[in-house]
Amino acid sequence: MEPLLNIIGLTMDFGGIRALDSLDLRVRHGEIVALIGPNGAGKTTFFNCLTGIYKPSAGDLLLTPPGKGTRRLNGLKPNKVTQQGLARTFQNIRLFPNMTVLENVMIGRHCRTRAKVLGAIFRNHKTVLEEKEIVRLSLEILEKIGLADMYDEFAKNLPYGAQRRLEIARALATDPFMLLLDEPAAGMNPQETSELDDLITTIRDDGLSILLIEHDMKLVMSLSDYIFVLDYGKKIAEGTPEEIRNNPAVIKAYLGEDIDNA
Amino acid sequence: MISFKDIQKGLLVSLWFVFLTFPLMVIKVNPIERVITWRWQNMGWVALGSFCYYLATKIYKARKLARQQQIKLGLIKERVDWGQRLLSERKIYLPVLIVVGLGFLIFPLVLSTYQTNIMVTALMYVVLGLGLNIVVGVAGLLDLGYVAFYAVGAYSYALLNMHYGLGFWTVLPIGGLLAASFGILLGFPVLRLRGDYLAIVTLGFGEIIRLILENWNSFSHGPSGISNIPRPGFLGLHLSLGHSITYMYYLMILMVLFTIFVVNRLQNSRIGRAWFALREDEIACQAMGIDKTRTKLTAFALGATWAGMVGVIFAAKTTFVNPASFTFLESAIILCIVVLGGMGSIIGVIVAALILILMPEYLRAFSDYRMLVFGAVLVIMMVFRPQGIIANVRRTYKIPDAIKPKLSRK
Amino acid sequence: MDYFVELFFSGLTRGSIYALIALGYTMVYGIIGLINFAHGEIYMIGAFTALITSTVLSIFGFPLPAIVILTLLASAIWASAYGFTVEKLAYQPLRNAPRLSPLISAIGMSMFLQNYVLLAQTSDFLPFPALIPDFDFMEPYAGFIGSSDMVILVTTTVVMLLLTWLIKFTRTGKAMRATAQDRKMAMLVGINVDNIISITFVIGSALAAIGGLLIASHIGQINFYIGFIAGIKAFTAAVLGGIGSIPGAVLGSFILGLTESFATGYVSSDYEDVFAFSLLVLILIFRPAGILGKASIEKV
Amino acid sequence: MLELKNICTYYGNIQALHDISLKIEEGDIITLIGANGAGKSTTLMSISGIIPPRTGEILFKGQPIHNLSPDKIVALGICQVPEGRHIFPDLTVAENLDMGAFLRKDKEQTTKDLDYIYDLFPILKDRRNQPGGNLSGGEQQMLAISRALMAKPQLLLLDEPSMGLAPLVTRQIFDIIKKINREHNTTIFLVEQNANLALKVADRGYVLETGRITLHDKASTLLADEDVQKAYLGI
Amino acid sequence: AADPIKIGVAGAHSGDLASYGLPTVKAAELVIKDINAKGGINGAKVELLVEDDVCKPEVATNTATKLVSQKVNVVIGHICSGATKAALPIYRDAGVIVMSPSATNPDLTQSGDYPNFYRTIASDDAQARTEVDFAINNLKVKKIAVIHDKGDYGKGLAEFAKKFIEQSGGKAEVVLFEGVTPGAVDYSAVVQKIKRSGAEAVIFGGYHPEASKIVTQIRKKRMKTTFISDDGVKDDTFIKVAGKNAEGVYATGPADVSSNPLTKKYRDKHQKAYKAEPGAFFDNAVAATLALTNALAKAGSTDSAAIAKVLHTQDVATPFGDIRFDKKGDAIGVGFSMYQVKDGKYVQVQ
Ligand SMILES: Nc1ncnc2c1ncn2[C@@H]1O[C@H](COP(=O)(O)OP(=O)(O)OP(=O)(O)O)[C@@H](O)[C@H]1O
Ligand SMILES: Nc1ncnc2c1ncn2[C@@H]1O[C@H](COP(=O)(O)OP(=O)(O)OP(=O)(O)O)[C@@H](O)[C@H]1O
Ligand SMILES: [Mg+2]
Ligand SMILES: [Mg+2]
Repeated sequence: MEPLLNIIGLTMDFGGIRALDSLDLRVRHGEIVALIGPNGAGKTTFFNCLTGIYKPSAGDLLLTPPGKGTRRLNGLKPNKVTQQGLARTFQNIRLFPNMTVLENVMIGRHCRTRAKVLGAIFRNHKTVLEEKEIVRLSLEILEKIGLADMYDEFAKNLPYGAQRRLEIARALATDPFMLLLDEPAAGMNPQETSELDDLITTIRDDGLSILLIEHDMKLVMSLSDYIFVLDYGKKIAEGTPEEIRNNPAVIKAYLGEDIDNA
Repeated sequence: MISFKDIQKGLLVSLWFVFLTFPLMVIKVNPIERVITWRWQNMGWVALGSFCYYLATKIYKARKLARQQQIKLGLIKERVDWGQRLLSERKIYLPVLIVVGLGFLIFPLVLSTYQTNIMVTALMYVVLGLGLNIVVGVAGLLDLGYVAFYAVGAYSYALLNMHYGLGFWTVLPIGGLLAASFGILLGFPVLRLRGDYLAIVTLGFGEIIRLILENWNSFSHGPSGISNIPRPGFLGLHLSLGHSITYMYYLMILMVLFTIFVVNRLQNSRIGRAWFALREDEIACQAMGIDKTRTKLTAFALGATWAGMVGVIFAAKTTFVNPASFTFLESAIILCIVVLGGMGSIIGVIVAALILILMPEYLRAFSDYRMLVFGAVLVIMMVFRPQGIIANVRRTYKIPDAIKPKLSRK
Repeated sequence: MDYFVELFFSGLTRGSIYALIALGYTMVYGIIGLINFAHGEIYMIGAFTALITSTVLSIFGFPLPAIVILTLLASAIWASAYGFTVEKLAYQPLRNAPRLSPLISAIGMSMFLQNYVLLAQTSDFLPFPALIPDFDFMEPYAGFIGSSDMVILVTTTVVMLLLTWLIKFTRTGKAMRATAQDRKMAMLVGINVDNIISITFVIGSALAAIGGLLIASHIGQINFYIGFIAGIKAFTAAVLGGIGSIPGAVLGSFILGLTESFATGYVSSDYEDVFAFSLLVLILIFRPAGILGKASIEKV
Repeated sequence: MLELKNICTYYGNIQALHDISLKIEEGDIITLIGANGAGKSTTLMSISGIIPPRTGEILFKGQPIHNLSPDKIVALGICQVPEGRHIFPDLTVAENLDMGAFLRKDKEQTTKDLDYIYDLFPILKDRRNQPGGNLSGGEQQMLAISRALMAKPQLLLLDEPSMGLAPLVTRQIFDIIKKINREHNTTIFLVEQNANLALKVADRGYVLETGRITLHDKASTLLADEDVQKAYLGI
Repeated sequence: AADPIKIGVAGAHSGDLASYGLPTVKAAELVIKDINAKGGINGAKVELLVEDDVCKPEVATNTATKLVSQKVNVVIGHICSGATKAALPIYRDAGVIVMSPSATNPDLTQSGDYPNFYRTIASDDAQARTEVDFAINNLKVKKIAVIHDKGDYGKGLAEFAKKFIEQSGGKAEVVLFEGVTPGAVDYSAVVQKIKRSGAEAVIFGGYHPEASKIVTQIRKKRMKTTFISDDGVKDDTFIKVAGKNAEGVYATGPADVSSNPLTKKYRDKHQKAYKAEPGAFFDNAVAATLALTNALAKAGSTDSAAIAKVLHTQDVATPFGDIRFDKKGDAIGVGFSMYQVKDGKYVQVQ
């Protein structure tokens, strides 16, 4: 079977800096794949290329949605990529700070609904139904994420951890089959991180594939099915968590000797 | 409340202002006759004025601080913002609404034609403000050339009427559509510009439209404008001035209601949400699958539509148009209405439009000083109420009853 | 060919005039992200102060060089004082306000200052004495470029170089840039942000005053309204060059001046502003951050 | 060295800190732990004068500093590495470091310190002519810490220095914290989510819960405390 | 006593065009003060209702409505042609007579749309005619550049000038027709263009600020081109501002009235009251006030038909001599003559 996401020879240059260097990477359906590597290795850049925020200098981004044919993501605008079924979160949280939690999630539904200006003005039956459905679904997602009781709070007033989870909720609302998470555990304490672990597992069990960037090794090792390691834009290793944990190159560049303290 | 130190500081402040205003306020030269007029008395006025202003702000701040202390100590309850209260408590807003509504309804019957006339102008600005509010307040696109679309509307009525004899009611929608197409025309190339770059380009566009109207004589009659534009007809009757103004008044009331209805519905729709989100964070928006260009264009075109329609009404009301009515200052005033009202808040925009447009009219008594006061009021309002008269009200959503109990706070 | 050269020089003069005002715009925008609509008024106030000072001094019988120097000083001092006060009154209280509030405050300030000068002085045009004499050595070129054009051109260049140096290499300049980019962090490294912003306004206003003096002397007349029109053009120029960038403001001004000049010369001055603004739109379409503005890809 | 006496801090009308009192002795490493939104960052911002407390006192070496402006506080030798790095995006890495030394007058020593920093983080040296905004998250964190070190502070306030850092670098940063504490006798006030690590390097720790100090003790004692373990260490 | 007679004074009294509107207010005040001092008109005191229209059409309609709803009897104003055009239908519907000291747009009287409109200034076409005739017949220039300020007044005038030159049967040609942007910082490009066009004379339609800038630039470029302009430039401010560059400039203006006793009287009064020279259209405004008050007095009522009849049929003494109004509303006898700046003063030519 075709992998869900197949990246071939992805290269990204910023002026003189090569942030990604012919990267090959695959994600299969239903997998949690982690992308790790030292700071500045190019992980976030990879997400940005994939979601159309940056234009890659070279390489192919191939997506094969379940039950559909393969398509190239190169050159698609970010909103089109999301429509294809890829949703992401941001390393530096980018919520809509002055909108409520519920509204933030409702925005996620935008690309799956179709009410237009005239519908908005005349509020015909279809629009009303659609709007109701948006609210219902958004609340459902919030409940799953555990933010339902805060639905009426402004996003900017949420604690950090809750904001991170809200980003995930918002991404889920776009009905993706694949979720890209950029350091979801950053700024969370160990307690919250373990809750996040459960959350991501649930999402996977709902049938989504997940690509995860994270520096919290405990989380990565417990969650991932497969790990890619980047350094200076190049892939230096890939494998199962066990393989990676013992890979000397990875230990040297990234993990360091005694990993348990991290 | 005012300490000796405050007085001391106040004196220093007034000394500074005396220095500051010295050349302009005290000296008046006639460079040709080579005479100098010294107006020493102005120095005293400046000193007194600045001293009082300083003390006033000091007292204001001190009282605010004292309030906060008292709130903290639990002596008094926190006062809810009156704007919010007005809107959120049915007990308050319903009667207010009825009284205001009735007031507007009988306005032309009890007050003079002149009062009605300036109220018509004010109502026109209400609609303009609400239209620009879609663009600036809701979608966050700073448009400094809004007046261009207003001009498009006004000239479409003037020209279509002159050349083809089309009537007011025919041109009203045409003007709106024409303005919308101009909005799209301009929007396509420039909407990817960020923030203030967009502002200057729209400003430029506004100027371009005005300059074309000014220079292209064979098309627009140039600076001398087009006169004798008919007022809107009423079942083909000929109306006297008073009646026709009253008629315009009710027409504007309907227009305002219609605008409020539409803008309100738009804001509370899928599109409206997308606009708000776009204002907050464009990149996140795109990542959520929102087509940035298209959404912005919609806002731009819709905003322009209202300007176009009010333009038609404007032409009908003044019965004369020339390019001088469509200067940058006009755009600036409409923008002031939006920001002063509170970005994205409908009631706020209405209140601000009424204040800003009626104020200069009622300040006619101080004719020399009115623009001075107008400018000062803008600054002071912003300094003391930067979020606008009525800060944006949050939208509420109907929560299905089935889920409600689960949402109650743990 | 002669005609081309003549138009070129007239464009340069126009450009340098815009530049002197645009520099202040760009500095203020650069540091607090505000389109300071009142900047044009500061320029106008500079010109008025210059007119008053020079008239008073000449009535008291000072010699021309003394008049020029004292007038320059006085107008720079008072314009700076106005810039400083305007910032303290109308912008500083709005540091944490929504983005557009200071803009409205600036528009209000602009109206206020215009009418203040109108009331305190007069609405008429006043003749402005020629403080820049016609130099003899310029006489052969008078058909192309006058003495005052030359002085303006040179001043603009010198001022631009000085400013660039100030911003790039001095401590204050670095503090300005830091403040511009992250105000909170600037405080945390020990910069007195309020002072830095005030300094920026003071410098920008002093430049506007120099501009006011030179331009008024070049044109020979002023009234309370000159700031508004020149201000809008200067702002356009600043954006054209990439707002926030010092060389950008100057380059933008020159381009704008030259465009207007050539548009007038070869097409028609009826549409010179149309050309100017169309050029702006065109350039921004291809370079969304202006000519020298950094079109940085936002790092997400 | 630093003493907070009953400070209350507000955001508008919302009270974020309730009567916080704490004490830091010279040469100590003190850590403040607490859940998200407990008010840790707010405490640091209050000390630095960015969000001054509405009531209460802050004393630095016995002198009240709660009425001083942020730049004066920095001038006294209190530096902060704020949460979220706050790199000057358009200044180059070198200029960012230079800004750290903004108030310093000793040119020569500053140059030496710069070399020292480049030794600590070679990647910064590689990137020294690049705009800070283009660095990756982790690189920016290194730059932020280095910038504060360039100021040669007597008291260093660190807000979640390990956030977003690779494991290797996290450990390196903690080593550096210990090192400057030892070598330069810099007092350190550390806010961390990674309470485990923080309590290991710290001498004493405070626990903050919804704007109130609920516990404070020797770090080792807290590390062994069952409640703390449950709530913050994920054990 | 009888009900006071209300005279509206409307025009730009604030904003950037205030300097064109304020002299009218002062003129009206000075004249009315005299009249009231003598007991008013037929025993009724005269009351002035001064209203600002900032020269904007839309504001002018408000101003007009306000005056009308205050039951104004006659109106002096408005100042700008655009504002006047917007306001006139309102006065017309209310049957109020309006007399402008400064609105020169020919349409106002010639279109026949505004039977209630009068003015004490000649219309643009008359003025353009004077300028063109003078240039062709007296100066014998062949190549003329016509420049305007894109404004209502200036451009209208320039267009007439162009038309008249073209109709001159080849005696002269228009080598350049162009508008300059008022308020622009520098006009050297246009001046270069004039130079290149080889024009021997420039006919400029507009006001003195632009005129003085252009003249100054022309002289700075050491060009000898003759400069001919209009009433907007025939203003002492022009000479003061342009200084020595103004020497030799031609400008049309109402026939020299400075020797007229009425002119003298009111100019002196102004000088005494305000310690300054009266500004633009002061004499015209004095004339308008005198004409209206005279008509009110002679008509013996405030009925507009009666007033109109007096205006059309009886002469009234004004700074311009004895005048009356033709059927269209233009003042008979208020024509234009040509002036030239000599030794810092406008001197009538011919
Ligand atoms: N817009 C940009 N312009 C220039 N360089 C960039 C840009 N974005 C990223 N880079 C560079 O590309 C490299 C990779 O950055 P990226 O953000 O992808 O790192 P990362 O792997 O996500 O690191 P971290 O774990 O610290 O977040 C960095 O060296 C950074 O400086
Ligand atoms: N600018 C602000 N305006 C209003 N409330 C704020 C603001 N910043 C923080 N708060 C609130 O103050 C409280 C304390 O926030 P603070 O950032 O100090 O928490 P923290 O302990 O640093 O949390 P984290 O671990 O997420 O960094 C929180 O409830 C937060 O919502
Ligand atoms: Mg990253
Ligand atoms: Mg924090």
